[in-house]
Amino acid sequence: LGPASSLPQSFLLKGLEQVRKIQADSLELQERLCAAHKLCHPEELVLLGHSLGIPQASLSSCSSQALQLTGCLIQLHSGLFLYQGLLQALAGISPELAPTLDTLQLDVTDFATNIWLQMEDLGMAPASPPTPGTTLTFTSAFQRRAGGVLVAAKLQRFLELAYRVLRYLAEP
Amino acid sequence: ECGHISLSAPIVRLGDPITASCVISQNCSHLGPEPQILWKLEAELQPGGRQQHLPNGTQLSTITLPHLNYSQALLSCCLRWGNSLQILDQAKLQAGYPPATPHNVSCLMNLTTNSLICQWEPGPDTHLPTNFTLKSFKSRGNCQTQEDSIPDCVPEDGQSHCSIPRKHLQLYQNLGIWVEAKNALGTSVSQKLCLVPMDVVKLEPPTLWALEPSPEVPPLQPGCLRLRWETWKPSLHIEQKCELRHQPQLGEASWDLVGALPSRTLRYELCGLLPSTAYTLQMRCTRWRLPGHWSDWSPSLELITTQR
Amino acid sequence: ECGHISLSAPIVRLGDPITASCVISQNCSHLGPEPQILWKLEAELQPGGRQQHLPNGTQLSTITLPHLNYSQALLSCCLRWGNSLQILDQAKLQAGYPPATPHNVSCLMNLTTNSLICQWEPGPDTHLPTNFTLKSFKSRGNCQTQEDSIPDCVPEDGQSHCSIPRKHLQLYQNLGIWVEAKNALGTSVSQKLCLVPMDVVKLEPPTLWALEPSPEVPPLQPGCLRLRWETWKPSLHIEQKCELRHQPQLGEASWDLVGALPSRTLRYELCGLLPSTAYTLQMRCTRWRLPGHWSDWSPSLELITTQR
Repeated sequence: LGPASSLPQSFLLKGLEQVRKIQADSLELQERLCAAHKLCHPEELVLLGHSLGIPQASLSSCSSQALQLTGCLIQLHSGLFLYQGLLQALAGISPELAPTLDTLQLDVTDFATNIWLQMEDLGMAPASPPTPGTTLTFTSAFQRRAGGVLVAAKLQRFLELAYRVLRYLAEP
Repeated sequence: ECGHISLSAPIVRLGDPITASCVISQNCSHLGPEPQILWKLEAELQPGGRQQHLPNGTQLSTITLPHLNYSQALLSCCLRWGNSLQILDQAKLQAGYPPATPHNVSCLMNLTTNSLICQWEPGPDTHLPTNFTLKSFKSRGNCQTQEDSIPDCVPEDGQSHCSIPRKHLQLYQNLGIWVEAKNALGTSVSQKLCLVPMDVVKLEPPTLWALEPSPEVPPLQPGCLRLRWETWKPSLHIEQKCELRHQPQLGEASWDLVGALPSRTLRYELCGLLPSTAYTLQMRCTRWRLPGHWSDWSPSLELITTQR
Repeated sequence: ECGHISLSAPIVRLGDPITASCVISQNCSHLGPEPQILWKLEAELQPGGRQQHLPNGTQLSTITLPHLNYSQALLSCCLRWGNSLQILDQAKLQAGYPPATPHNVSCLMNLTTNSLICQWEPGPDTHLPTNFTLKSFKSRGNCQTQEDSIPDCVPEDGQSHCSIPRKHLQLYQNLGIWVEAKNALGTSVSQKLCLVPMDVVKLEPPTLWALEPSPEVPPLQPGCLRLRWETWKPSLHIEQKCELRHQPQLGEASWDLVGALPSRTLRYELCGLLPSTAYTLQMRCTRWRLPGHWSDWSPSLELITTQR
């Protein structure tokens, strides 16, 4: 059983394309946060991140040593669903950043939907879609911007793993 | 109210008949026992008005214009008063055609404006105010079933194109789309398209650059050229394949084509050409392994091949 | 909340001192007994923070920057954590000047846009968002008493002019008008103008035409010219007087002036000029017997005088 014989090639190619787009979107968000607010290094905000309670989505079922396809797709979807919620909480970050944030959110939502529909088509989808977890609350504009830097950084790490597994699955 | 016109229909098909009646109240026709009601279409008197005296003392005249050939005309109900013609009421007559079926509907996903732009042929002029609406819905299968509806896209006045913004789109799912035309005389609906926005992306051409000779790079063989290119920035995330065409600037030689090139390269050598000859190069790209349209050919890059 | 900065004032005068304090809550400073709070202005560490341990376990640091010379700067409250500096809160510092008094306020009544357009000199940059508002009121006397107020006229961003639409104006009554500038550090008010809109009408120049020779008109004497003119159409209802100036096209002769001409004439003869010489003519007009501004000089009309 090839790693992804059940996954259509077009789904994997589209997924790779969408990951590249989302990476470009979140890179732009990071660049704009750095330019406008001098918040350029997530490592400077780790302590604040702890207090804000920004979660990191897991892709443990997607590791190449122990790839579990259904579990991996479910984790991919719920991770994207988590980041979709975190990005929503950043709304109102600042007028200049709003368009970048909107595009990022739309692209993440599109990708999550595609994965869910593909799981449904293959009969792999969980009985019910995930429910929104704890929502982040920010008490100041600074916290919302720092949250933006941290969420974008965590999303980039999540996407790197996602890209690796999709490319592995797309190998002929 | 002195006089009042009522019409069989405010708008009719061009050339169809139209009937109008005009009631003249008593307080306006106190002139003589039988005031004569006359009809004018624009400035011309219209014969054939049938007048009758109603029990309640009002006068009624009815006229049928056999063929209304004006797309717009003013019909006046008048009364002869001394040697003048008094206008008591006016009605605007309109005639035209029901909308033809909008055709040649086509859409392109524009990555700069981040919107799906669809255009269509509206068909012949109906002479009537006609509203076009671009309707669409999200669908999973091949647009047989409607998942979510999308708000109607109303084009700017008189335009035959409309843009659906990114926030209403799912770029990788099927979209059922069609155009509806409506005016006072009817409605018509175009053929339905079923498309995936990302499969109809409008790619801008790549950019070609000459390569500056540099020490690390070995000198070129005779009849060779060196260049590099990069695809259009907003499409960097899209896997593409490209084609390069080249022809000597002088003479009538046709284009030569080099196919299946990667979408980005820092250094490409093209050999087998006439030495020390000026060449014109152009490139185009298309989304590859996934469906897409070819971009236009890029602006030309002029390079001269190395000498013998 | 991990850390929170509070400022003595969010906006100060450029060069003035500013004091900031930062409170670090316990859930963030669970690191060691005495976490060290550090301040950064933009990217530079700032010495002089005074830190104290509050009874409720929180840490408080206070710093005074003696002279804030940035119009905008980011002040960060940080904590040393391992070998990194953690940012816990940021505050935007702003410094600038209260608005200078707007001066050179002047207004013109524009008969094309039918609005009173006023402009002013805003004065030096305050480095702070400063809002200008054109305020006015209708008055009977010489603007000592306010009859009716007129809605504030808010110029477009960064513009130093504003248009009061016709519907707010009484063209023949006094109008008290001034400009107010306001920013976070204060408000300033320009001198008050008292004007009657119609007395400050901006007239466009009249139009000059050569006269085609025609049989009914007797031939011209030598050294004469014939022309006609008409004032600017939107000002036809305004009684005006006009001035004509003329000079030979060649040579250095200065302009000659013919004053007190009517605002319209079908035929005017200008004589006493050099025969068969090309002359340049221009005209301007002003509202007359009632106050008004001269229009600019009209475009030139070139005519050649009759021969000897």
